[in-house]
Amino acid sequence: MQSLVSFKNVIVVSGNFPVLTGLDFEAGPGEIVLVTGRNGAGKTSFLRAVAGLLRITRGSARVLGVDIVANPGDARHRVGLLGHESFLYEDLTARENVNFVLKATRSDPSGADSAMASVGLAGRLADLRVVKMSAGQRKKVALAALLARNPELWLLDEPHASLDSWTREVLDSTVNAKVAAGATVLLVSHEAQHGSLVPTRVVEVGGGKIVGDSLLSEAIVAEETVKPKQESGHVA
Amino acid sequence: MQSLVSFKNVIVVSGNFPVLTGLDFEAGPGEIVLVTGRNGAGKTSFLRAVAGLLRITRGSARVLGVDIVANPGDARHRVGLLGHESFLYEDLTARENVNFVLKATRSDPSGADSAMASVGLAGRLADLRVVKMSAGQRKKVALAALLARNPELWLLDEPHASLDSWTREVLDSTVNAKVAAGATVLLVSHEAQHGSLVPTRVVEVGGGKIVGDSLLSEAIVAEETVKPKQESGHVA
Amino acid sequence: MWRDARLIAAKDLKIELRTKVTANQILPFAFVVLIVFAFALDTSPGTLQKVAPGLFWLAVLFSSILSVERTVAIELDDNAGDGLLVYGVDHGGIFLGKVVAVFVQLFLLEVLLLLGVVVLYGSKVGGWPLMLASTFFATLGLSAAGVTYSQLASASRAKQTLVPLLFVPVASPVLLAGTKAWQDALSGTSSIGDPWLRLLIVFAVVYLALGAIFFGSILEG
Amino acid sequence: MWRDARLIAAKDLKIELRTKVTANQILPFAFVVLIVFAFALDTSPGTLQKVAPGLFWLAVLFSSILSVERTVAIELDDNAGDGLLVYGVDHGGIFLGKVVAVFVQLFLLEVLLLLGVVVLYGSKVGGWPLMLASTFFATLGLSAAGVTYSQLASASRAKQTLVPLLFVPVASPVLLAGTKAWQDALSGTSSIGDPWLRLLIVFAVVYLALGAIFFGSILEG
Amino acid sequence: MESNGYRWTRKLVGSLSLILVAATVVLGLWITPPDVVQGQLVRLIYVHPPVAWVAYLAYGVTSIASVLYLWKRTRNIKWDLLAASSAEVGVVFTGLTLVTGSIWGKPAWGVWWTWDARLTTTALLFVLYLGYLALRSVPADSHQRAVRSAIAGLIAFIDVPIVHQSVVWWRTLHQSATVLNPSLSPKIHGEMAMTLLLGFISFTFVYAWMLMHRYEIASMQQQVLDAELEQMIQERQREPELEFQRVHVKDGNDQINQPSKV
Ligand code: HEM
Ligand SMILES: Nc1ncnc2c1ncn2[C@@H]1O[C@H](COP(=O)(O)OP(=O)(O)OP(=O)(O)O)[C@@H](O)[C@H]1O
Ligand SMILES: Nc1ncnc2c1ncn2[C@@H]1O[C@H](COP(=O)(O)OP(=O)(O)OP(=O)(O)O)[C@@H](O)[C@H]1O
Ligand SMILES: [Mg+2]
Ligand SMILES: [Mg+2]
Repeated sequence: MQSLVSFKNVIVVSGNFPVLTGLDFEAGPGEIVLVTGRNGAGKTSFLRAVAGLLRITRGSARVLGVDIVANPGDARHRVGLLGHESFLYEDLTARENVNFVLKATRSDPSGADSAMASVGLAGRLADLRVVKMSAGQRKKVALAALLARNPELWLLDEPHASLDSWTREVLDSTVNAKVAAGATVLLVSHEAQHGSLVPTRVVEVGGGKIVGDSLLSEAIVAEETVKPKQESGHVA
Repeated sequence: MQSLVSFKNVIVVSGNFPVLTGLDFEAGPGEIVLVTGRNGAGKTSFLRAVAGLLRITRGSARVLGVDIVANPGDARHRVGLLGHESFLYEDLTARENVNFVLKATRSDPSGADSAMASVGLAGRLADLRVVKMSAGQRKKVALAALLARNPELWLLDEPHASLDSWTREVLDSTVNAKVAAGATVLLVSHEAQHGSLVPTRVVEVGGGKIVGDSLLSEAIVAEETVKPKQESGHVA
Repeated sequence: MWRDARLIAAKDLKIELRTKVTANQILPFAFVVLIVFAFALDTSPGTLQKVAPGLFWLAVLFSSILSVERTVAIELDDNAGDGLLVYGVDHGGIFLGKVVAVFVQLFLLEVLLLLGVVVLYGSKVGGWPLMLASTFFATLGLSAAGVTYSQLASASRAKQTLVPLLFVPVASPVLLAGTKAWQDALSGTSSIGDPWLRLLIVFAVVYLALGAIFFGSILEG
Repeated sequence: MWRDARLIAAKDLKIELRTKVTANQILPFAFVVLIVFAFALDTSPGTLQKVAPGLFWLAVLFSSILSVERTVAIELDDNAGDGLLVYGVDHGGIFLGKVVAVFVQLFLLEVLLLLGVVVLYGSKVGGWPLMLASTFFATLGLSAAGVTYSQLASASRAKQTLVPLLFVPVASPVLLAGTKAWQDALSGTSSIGDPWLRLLIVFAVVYLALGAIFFGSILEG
Repeated sequence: MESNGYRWTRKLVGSLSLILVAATVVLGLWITPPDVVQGQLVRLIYVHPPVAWVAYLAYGVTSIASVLYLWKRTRNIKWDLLAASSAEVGVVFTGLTLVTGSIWGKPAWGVWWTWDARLTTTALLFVLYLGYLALRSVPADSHQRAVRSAIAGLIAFIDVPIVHQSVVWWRTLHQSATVLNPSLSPKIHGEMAMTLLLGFISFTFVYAWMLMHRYEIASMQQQVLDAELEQMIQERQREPELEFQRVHVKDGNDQINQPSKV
């Protein structure tokens, strides 16, 4: 199987702290990899490293066939990242933001409208400046830009957070369709369920490296067993 | 029943846009009210209005017995808000932030350590500056401050987002304990399940007012029926 | 109120100790301003010495802009200012605390800057009582007016540019009076009863009072 | 690269048109600086006229600080700058686009400021070709250096204070050369071959080149 | 809409100010004699002090209106509009003061401008209220804008007494109080004094007319905004139905799309 993401013993030091500490990871086309792990485990750092936004200190890393240790910039435009930040210009409208992204990535500009409409950004909202939007609406703008760009590798860092159930459905089904067409998805999520977005594999990050890698069915069992006891008596 | 939150025909205009458009709402002690609604419906605005952070343009509003239209500041210190922003000083450590909040609210300073420990902020993390923390860790700091403050009214705006499953459990069980002791909770969430935090009531916000109010069992049924079909063909 | 003021001042100063913005950045900036002025106005050797007090206060004015912007920026990150409201911190306390924090930083900066003026421009220093008193009240006035105005501008999405616009005209009397008071001090002609010093005291008192009265409305508005 | 530069410049200018930061705030600030200088340096009637070119360029320098801070701030909100990297926008294009946007805004500002100098300080204007040429290249140099340095400072948590510190010393040659070139233009003694103009051209070219070369590394670093 | 009475008053004030200004011009240019020292230039005295005085008046009105807005019991958005309108007119008159002063200064002192205390403080006054208008021009909540600009306007007013007293406090080049002096006894006499008085009155009328005009526009804009707000409230209240219809139509399936309980 051709490998789209291939990290070997990757160490990433960011602000003098080792956020990734020897991470090994492989993913091929058509996979939906659920990335789980405790807060601060290094999931976001992992995704940012794949996107080429964190410099790799040691180890070897290839993304979409590009050696991103040597050329961190060469794969970026084929990768889509939807993260804690959404890379929007607050003083531009939803439509202007999406159009800007499409122009910047040299994508087909005609997809903007349908992408925006599909996430419910029509009418008033399409021409509202981002600064005035609610948390979920901002996320929708970022999502619309991502859908219209149509990258090969999707890095979704808690994509469902602050989206309403209707938009979650849209996101899930669209991503499913993309995956069917050959795209690969790395999905970070803390939620127990992910709607119709069914992961093919689950990896668990801990202390900056992969500590568990399993097919979905196994993972569920494993998760059940590590769930801690409640600690309610502690703070009351 | 004594009413802790009582909004009557409340209109809130923020930035010349009517974010709330005649909202009626009542909640008594010991309730866990789940607030649902589409993105941009006005949930966050509702919570911020209850917290006294948005000026009420028209209508009458009482929170914890205080008329917040006339005196928006008088109930604030008894209300806890965990929202999209977490009100932290990025250059202070977790411990310093929590201590600051306790001093500012004139709360018992001894609760800081146990609150931080209960959400897993011990050791290295307790003395790490917030700016270096991951999304979930920041939220934990805000959560610890809230737990230590122990307000009477809890306004939780998507509290679970970016928390790992272990911390979710801690949050849920602690809030349950507080509710048992008489606290009231307004919980905004888009997730289908909320762990062990079981709402006693569900209200739906739409277009800046309450459009649905029901006990949990009814609500589930209603929610099932409005779930839209997938729109996968749309963007591909 | 005093308790809250202490809390806020302590927090702001702790953040300064940690980030060292004033020490590592505003102070060097003030020096750079001194040098640049020397550049732009270097006509004849005597000129610089003559206008040294004016240039000192100009440098202080520009530094104080940065300083008050910084104090407001601290509260805007992650909306911490909203937090202060939710916690029920006294409005006057927030104002006073911020003024104290800015004052302490500016005063230390001025002491070092004075050394710079002496070294760079070869000015002589004298008339200590008047000099000290005028510096004290000028700084207090600048801090009070600066905190008030930067809070006024803080709601705007472009606060960085609005603060200088609003604050500089208001602060210019301090610039003028500070300069004149220093000139008097240096020429040794005047004592503590200097009229410019009186103007500085009036300015400081007026802006402390205005800030204490209005700061709450600005925060809530 | 040119395509990306156009895209970035168009975006930044659109944001300016919408928020009007330069028009409503930086420009008035520049005027305020002019007035304040007059305050601090008002010794005898002739002085101001003599130092008018210097003060003009000082006011431009301070305005350009605000202007380049603003252009970087646009990319820092919501980490939009990271977005540019992810989209694979050409680094040189980002640099050029930002320089063009800053240049356009500064140049318009200078035209209006010149009017202010004429009215407030009673300066006479003349030597148009030299004046225009020197202004053009000085502004270009300031924009190029400013964009580079503010990007350098942008990683810091206290960028607002770091930019002036880094940028002002670098820009002081422009201040000096701009002042001298204007003085030459006003005194009518010099033509387009003015040595100060040559310095300005060199400065602009050097900083454009340096920016084009290093901007990528700064973004990636 | 403002009442008819208001509009008639405005028109009356407008016509009166026209007549008064015309009378001032006639008196100032032809009837009064030229000055012994200043010659024809003295005629500027019928314009320059009155416009300065009207600027004070305008800022005074701004301040009073600002206080009325800040005081909770009298709070009304109309005070904010009045304050803003008056400040705008005030800025115009301050500008006129600067311009007429400069025109006068060129022949009288040999320079357009000098950094005399009166002139400097006047320039500051101009900038302070420009700042006030800049603060108003940033998009914000109308209440928030009203509060903040009211505070800025009040603080800026401190400069007005300073401008007035500047000739007393500092040794200045500028004329010291001739008309509005502490003893309130004008130092000029006869028809000149009469003309000057007329100048004051006529420019005050001009101010009143401009203010009424500006305020009417502002209040019309406010009414439009209010109406828009009402409409926006209603539109927003309908949002859930529209949302439902959108889903409903797209799915083309009546069975599973019941609105949640309303
Ligand atoms: C740009 C230059 C000038 C400015 C900004 C200016 C400003 C003012 C102001 C603000 C006032 C109102 C003072 C008050 O009553 O509080 C005033 C009054 C007056 N100005 Fe000027 N002025 C300028 C130039 C001149 C010149 C050149 C002359 C004549 C040589 C002049 C003669 C007067 C006189 C006679 C009054 C009336 C004084 C009184 O009755 O109090 N001004 N000016
Ligand atoms: N100045 C403004 N102009 C236009 N619309 C505005 C303005 N300010 C807020 N809005 C709108 O008001 C609504 C704010 O809603 P709010 O943030 O309360 O939504 P929410 O229910 O919390 O949404 P989410 O689930 O996305 O967090 C949004 O629809 C937003 O577009
Ligand atoms: N400069 C630094 N100094 C110390 N620790 C740091 C520094 N920078 C990052 N870290 C740590 O590195 C980790 C970063 O993890 P990352 O943001 O990738 O976590 P995550 O798995 O995405 O967590 P979350 O689920 O909370 O989003 C955190 O534990 C954080 O505390
Ligand atoms: Mg993360
Ligand atoms: Mg929300």
